[in-house]
Amino acid sequence: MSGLPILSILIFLPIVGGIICLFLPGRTDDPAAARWLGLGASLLTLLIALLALIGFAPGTSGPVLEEQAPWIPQFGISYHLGADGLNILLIALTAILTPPAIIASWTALGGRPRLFIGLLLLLEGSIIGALSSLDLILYFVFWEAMLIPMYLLISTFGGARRGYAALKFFIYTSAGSLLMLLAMLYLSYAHSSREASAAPSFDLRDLIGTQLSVAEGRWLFLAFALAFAIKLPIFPLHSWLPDAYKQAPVTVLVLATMLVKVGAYSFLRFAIPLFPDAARDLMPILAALATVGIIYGGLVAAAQRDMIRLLAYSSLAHLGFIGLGIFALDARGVQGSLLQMVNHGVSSGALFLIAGMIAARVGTFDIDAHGGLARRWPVLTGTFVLAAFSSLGLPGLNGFVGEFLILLGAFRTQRVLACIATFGVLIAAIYVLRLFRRTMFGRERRPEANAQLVSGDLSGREIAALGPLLLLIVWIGVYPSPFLRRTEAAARDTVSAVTAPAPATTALTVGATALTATAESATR
Amino acid sequence: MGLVWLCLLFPLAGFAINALLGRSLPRRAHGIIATVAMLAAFAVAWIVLADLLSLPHEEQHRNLILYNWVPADGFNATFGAWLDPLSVLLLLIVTGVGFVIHLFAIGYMAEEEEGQRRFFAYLNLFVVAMLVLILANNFMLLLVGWGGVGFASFALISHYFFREEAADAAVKAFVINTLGDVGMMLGIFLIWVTYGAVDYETVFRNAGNAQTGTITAITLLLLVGALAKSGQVPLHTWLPDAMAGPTPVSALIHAATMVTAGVYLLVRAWPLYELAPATLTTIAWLGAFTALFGALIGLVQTNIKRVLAFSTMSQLGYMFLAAGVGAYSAAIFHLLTHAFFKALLFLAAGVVIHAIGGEEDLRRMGGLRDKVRIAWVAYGIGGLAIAGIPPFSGFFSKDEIIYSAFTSTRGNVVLGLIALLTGGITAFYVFRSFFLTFYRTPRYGIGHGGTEAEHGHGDGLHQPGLEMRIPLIVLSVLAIVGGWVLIPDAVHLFEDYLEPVFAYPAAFNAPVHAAGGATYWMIAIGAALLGAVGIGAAYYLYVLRPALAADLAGRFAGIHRTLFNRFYVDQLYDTIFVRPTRAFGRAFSGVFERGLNGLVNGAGYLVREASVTMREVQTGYVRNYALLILGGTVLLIAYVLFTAV
Amino acid sequence: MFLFLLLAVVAVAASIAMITARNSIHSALFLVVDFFCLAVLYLTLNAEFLAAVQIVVYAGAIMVLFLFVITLLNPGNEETDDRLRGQRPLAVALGLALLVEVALLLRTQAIRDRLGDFPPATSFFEQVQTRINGTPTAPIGNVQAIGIELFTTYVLPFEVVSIVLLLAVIGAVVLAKRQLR
Amino acid sequence: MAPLSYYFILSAVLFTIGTIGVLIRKNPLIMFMSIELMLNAANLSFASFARARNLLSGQVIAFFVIAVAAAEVVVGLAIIVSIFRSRQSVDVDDVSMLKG
Repeated sequence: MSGLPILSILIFLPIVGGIICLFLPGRTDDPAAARWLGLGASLLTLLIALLALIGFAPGTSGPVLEEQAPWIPQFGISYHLGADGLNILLIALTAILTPPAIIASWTALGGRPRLFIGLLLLLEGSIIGALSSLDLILYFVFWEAMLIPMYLLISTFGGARRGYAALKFFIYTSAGSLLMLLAMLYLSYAHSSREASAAPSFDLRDLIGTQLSVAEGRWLFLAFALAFAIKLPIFPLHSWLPDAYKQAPVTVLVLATMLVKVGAYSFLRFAIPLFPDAARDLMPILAALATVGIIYGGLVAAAQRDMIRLLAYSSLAHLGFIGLGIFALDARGVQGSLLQMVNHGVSSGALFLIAGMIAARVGTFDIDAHGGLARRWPVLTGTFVLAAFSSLGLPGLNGFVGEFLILLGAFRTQRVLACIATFGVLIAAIYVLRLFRRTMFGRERRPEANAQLVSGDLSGREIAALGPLLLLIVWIGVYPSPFLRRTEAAARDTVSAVTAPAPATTALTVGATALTATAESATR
Repeated sequence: MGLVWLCLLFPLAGFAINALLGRSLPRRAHGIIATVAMLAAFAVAWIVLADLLSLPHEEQHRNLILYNWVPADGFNATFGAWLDPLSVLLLLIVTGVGFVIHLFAIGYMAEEEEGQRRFFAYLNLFVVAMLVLILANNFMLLLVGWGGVGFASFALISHYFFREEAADAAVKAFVINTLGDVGMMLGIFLIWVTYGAVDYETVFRNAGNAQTGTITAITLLLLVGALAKSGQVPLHTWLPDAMAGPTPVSALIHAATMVTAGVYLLVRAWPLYELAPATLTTIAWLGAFTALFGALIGLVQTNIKRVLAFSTMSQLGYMFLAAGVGAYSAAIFHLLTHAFFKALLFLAAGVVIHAIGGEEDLRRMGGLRDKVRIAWVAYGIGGLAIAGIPPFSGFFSKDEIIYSAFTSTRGNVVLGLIALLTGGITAFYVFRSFFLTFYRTPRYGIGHGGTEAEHGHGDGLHQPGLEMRIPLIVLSVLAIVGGWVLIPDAVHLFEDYLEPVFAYPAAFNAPVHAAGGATYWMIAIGAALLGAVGIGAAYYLYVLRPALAADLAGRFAGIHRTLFNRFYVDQLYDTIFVRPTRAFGRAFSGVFERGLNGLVNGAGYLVREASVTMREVQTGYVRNYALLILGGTVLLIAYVLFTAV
Repeated sequence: MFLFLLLAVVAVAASIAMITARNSIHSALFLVVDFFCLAVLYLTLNAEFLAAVQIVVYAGAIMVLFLFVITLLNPGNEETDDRLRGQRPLAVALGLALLVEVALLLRTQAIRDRLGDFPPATSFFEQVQTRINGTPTAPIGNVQAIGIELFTTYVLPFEVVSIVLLLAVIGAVVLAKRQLR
Repeated sequence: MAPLSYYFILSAVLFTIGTIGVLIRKNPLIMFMSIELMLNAANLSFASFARARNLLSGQVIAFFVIAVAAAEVVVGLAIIVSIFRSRQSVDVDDVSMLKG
C-alpha cells in the first residue's frame, strides 16, 4: 500500500471516472450507465480514502503519502501532494460525501445524467486535489478547477435564477483568487531573490520562512486571506452563498459544503504558516468577523422562509464557528475547527438532502407551506431530528464536540468573542427548531395530490444516502477520539509555529496531565 | 461498581430496540420493553449502592473511566462515571421513580393509536440522558446529559406535535434550556482556563487555588444552566408550558429527572459554590423568590397539571434556597421526597385526566372522589406530603429547609419567613386543586372516547388498570415513609449516607447542619400548623363556600388577572427578547443582506457599465482599427525618439 | 545617383497615383510600375535574384491575380465620401507624422553612427564568397549564393514557407469554392 | 551610387504612402495593393541592409517576404471573392461584424 501513489489515485480516480462518464456511449438521457459508473467510482474512491485514513497513525505530525514530481522545473513548480492531520479527515470526508450525493440524485438528474454525475465526480476529484496539494501553483490549479464543475452544475441544473447565481458565484470567488495568485508569484519571487542560493520554487515547504518585511507579510497575508475568506465565506463576503445554494441542485450541496471548507482549510495550510507574523497580528480582526458571522448568519437564518436559504445562512453561522476556531490560534480551537469541518459536512449535508427529500414530497421549499409532516413520514422525521439536533450542536452528537473545542480554544485567546459566539449556539437552536417545527409539527396540511411528487416515507435508496451521514453524526458525538487524535499533532504544530512558545497555563496543568495519563491507562 | 454501566445500557438498549426494531413489534410490546429496561436498571442501581456502601466512608467516591472521550491537545474529557453517595442516590431515584412512571405509562398510553413506539423510545432516552448527567465524571460529559435531557424533553413535550401549543411548548423548553447550556458552556470554559481540567476530581481538589472573583464567575455561569433546567426565575417560563406533553412525561420531567438536574449540579459542585458566597446568596434569594412566585401563581391556575407545574417550580425554589444557605443535604433530601410525592401527584392527576377523557381543566372536574377512589387517595397523600403535614415525607424535608433558612449562617429571618409563608400557600393551592377535582358536583362531560363495556363501571369513566394502580400504591407508600430516613434528633440515616460527599475533597470542612433541638421543632410545628391552615382555608373556600372564592376573585380582579397570567413574564420576554431578535433577523435579512448584495452586484454593474462605454471603441470597421494601429505606431516611435535616443 | 533619383521619383509618383486612382485597374497598373522600379533598385543593390523574383512573382503572378479578381468582381468606382468621419485627414496626418518621425530617427546621431554607408561593391562579393566558400577569390553568382544560403542556414524557414504556401493554396480553394448545397 | 540613407528615405516614403492607402481606401483590392506596396518598401530596406552589411540574409528574408506575400494575396483575394459573393459588395465598411 505504501508504494502506491494513494493521493494521486484519490484525485484522478474520480476525475477520470467523471470524464469517462461525460463521454459514455449510448443515449444521453439513459441514466443507468452513468449512475452505476458514478457510484462505482465514488465507492472505490471512498474505499481507498478510508484505507488511507485508517493507515494514518494517530499522532503523526509530518505529511505522509507524499508524492513529488517535477512539473515545470524552470519555475520550481512541482506536483507535490501530501496528507497530514490537517487534511486527512477532509479528504476522507469528501470521499464519504460523494456516494450519498450520487445516490440521492439517483432519480433527479435533470435529464442529463452523464453530465450531472460526471461533473459531480470532477468536483470531488478537484476538491481532493486542492486539499492535498503542497505546491502553491498545483493548489491554485485545483482551487480554480473546483469552480468549473460547480459553475456548470448550478448553471445547467439549477433553479429559476441559476444563470445569475452561477455567474455571481464564479466571478465572486475567482475575483479573490486573482489576488492570491499575485501573492503567490510575489512570494516565490521574494523567496528566490532573497534567500541565498535558493532555486525558484512554489513548494510550500520551501516558501515557509521566507524573509518578508512586516508590510509585505501583511499584504500577502491579506491577499491569501481574501481568497479564502470569500470561499469560506466570512461575514461581509458571503452574499454569493445564499444565491448559489438556493439555485444549485440540492444534492450537489452535499459536496458544496466541502468546497467552502477548502477555504477554511487553506487558512491553516497556507495563510497561517506562510505569514505567521501577519497572521498573529491580523487574526483578531478575522476572529471578530467570524463571530459577527455566527450571530448575523443565525439571525438572518431565523428570518428565512425558504428551507435552502435558511440552511445556507446556517452554514454561514457554522462556518463562522470554524473560522473562529482557526483564528483564535489555539490548538484546541484548531482541532475543534477541523472536526467541525467534518461535522458541518455531515450534518448540513444530511440536512440539505433531507430538505430535498421533503421538497420532493411536498413540492416546495417554503417552510410555511406545509406542516405536521411528522405524522405521515416517521422515518423521515427521525432522520430529520437527528440531523437537525446535530446541526444545532446538541451535546452527545457530533456538532457539540466541535463547537465545544472551538469555543474552548477561543475562550483562552479571544475571551470576549468566545462569549459572544457561544450565544450562536442559542441562535442555532432557534432557527433549526423553527425550521423543524414549521415543517414537521403543527396542524397537518396536505398538499394537493400531484403525480410529480414522491409519495410515502423514505425509500431504501434515500435511507442508503442518509445512513452513513447519520451514523457519523452519532459516532463523532460519542467517540470522537479517533478523529481528534489524528488532528492533534498537526493542530499543535500549526499553532505553535505562529504563537510564541506558550507558557504553562497554570501549575495545575501538571496535575491535569498526570490525570490524563491515569485516564489513558484506565482506558487500556 | 463497573455494573453501573448496565444502568445506562439497559434503557439505551430499550431505546434502541424501540427506535430501530420497534416497527415490527406489536403495540403493547413497546411499553413493556421500555419498562423492563427500567426495572433492570433499577435493580442494578441497588447492586451499585451495595458496592458503594461496602467501601469505607472515606473511599466512597470512585472515578470510573470507560474511555477517552474528547482528547485534544492539552484538554481531555473522559467518558466516565463519578460514583459517590450523591450520584448513586440520584441513580436510584431516577431509575426507581422512572420505572414506576414507565409502568404507569403503559396503562396511560394503552389507547393511543399512534406514537407509542416513539413515546417509549424517548422515555427511555430521557432516562439515559438523565443518568449520563448524574453519573458524569466531568463537566463536559455533564453537559451531554444536560443537553440530552433537554432534547428528550423536547421530543416528549411535543408528543402531540400536531397540536400547535405542544409544538410551541417543546420549542420553548428547548430554547430556554439551550440558553442555560450556553451559560454552562461558558462556565466550563472558565473552569478549564482556571483549573486546566474539566473533570470533577481535579477541579474540586484544586477548587481553592483560584481567586474568589473567578470562582464567583464560574458558579454564576453554571447557575444559569441550573436555573434554566430547574425552571427557576427568571428562566422558568418553559416549565408550565411543558405540561402539553402526556402526563407521565410531566411526571418524569417534574419528579425524577430534568428539573432536579439544577439542584444536583449545585450540590455536585458544592466545593466551588462554598468558595463563592456571593453566588450562594444569589441562589438563596432566587430560590426563595421562585418558591413564593410559583406558589402565588399556583393559587389561581385552572389547569390541574399547571397547578402541579407551578408547585414543582415552587418546591425547586425550596431546594435552591437550601443549597443557597449551604444546607446541601437538605436540598437533596427534599429532592428525594419531592420525587416521590410529586410523581404521585402527577400520576394521580393522570389517572383523573385519563378517567374523564383527557380533560385537564379544574373547572370541568369535580365529584370524582367516589368515581376514581384510588386517585383520590393518592392525590390526598401527595397533597398532605407537599403541604408538610406530619408524618408525611414533605414535613421532614421541608422543615429541614425552613430551619436552615432561619438558622444557617447564610440564612436570615426574611428567607425563613418566605419559606414558611410559602409552605402555607402551597398547602392552600394544592388542596384547592384537590377539592376542585374530587369534591362537589361533577362538571365534566362524559363520553370523550372509551366504551363503557370495556371498563364495566357504567359511568363512562376510564378506570385505571393494574399497571396504573401499582405505581400509585408504591408512590403513596414512599410519599408517606420517604421522609423517615432523616428525623432530627432521632434518625440520621440520610445525613450519614451523604456525609462522604461533603467530606471530599478533604481540604474543606463540610458544612453540616445537624438540625434538631427546640428551635427546629418549634419551626416544624409552626410550619405544619400553617399547612393545616392552608388546607382548611381551601376546604372552606372551595367546598363549603364556593361562591366566596368566585367573589374574592372578582373583588381582586387585578391581582387575579396578574397571577393568572403569571405576572406577565412571558409577555415581558416576548417584548424584550423574542420580538427584538426576530426584528433583527428580519432587518438583517431584509436591509442588510440586500445592501451587501447591492454592493456586490453594484461592483458588477459598474464593470458592465464601463465596458458598455468602452466597447463603443470597437466600431467593427477594419480601417478604424488600422488607423488605431498606425496611431499606436506613431506614438511608440515618438516615445523612442524622445526618450531612448 | 541619377538612376536612383529617377527611379525614386517614378516610384513615389506611381504609388501616389495608385492610392488615389478611382479605377482599380489603374491602381493595379500603377502598382506594376512601382514593382518595376523596385526591381531595378534591387539591381543597384546587387540583389539580382531578388530583382528577378520581384518581376516574376510580383509583377507576374500576383498582379495577374489582382487583375483577375478585379475583372471578376468588377466593383466599379467607389463612392468618394467616407462614412468614417475624419478617417482621411487623420490617416494622412498620421502617415506624414510617421514619415517625419522616421526621418528624424535617421537624423539622430546614434543611428547615423550605427548605419554608416554602403561599402564598395567588391568587398560585398568578397565577404559573401568568404562566408560561403571560405575563400574570397572563387567567383560566385548572386543566385548561387542565395541558393546555398537558403538550403543551409535557412533550410528550416524555407521548408516552413513551402508549407505556408501549401496551406494558402488549400485555403484559397476552400474559401473560393461555391458552397455545395 | 546613392547613399544608404536615401534608400531608407525612399523606403519610408513608399511605406507611408502604402499606409495612407490602406487607411483611406474602402475598396479592399486597393487596400491590398497598398499592403503590397508596404511590403515592397520593407523589402527595399532589407536589400539595402544586405548590401550595407555585406550579408545575404537580408536578401533571403526579402525572398521569404515575397513568398509569404504571395500566399497572403491568394488567401486574401479568396476571402474578398467569397465576401463579394455573399454581400454583392466590396466595400470594407459593409463588413463590420466585429462591432462590440
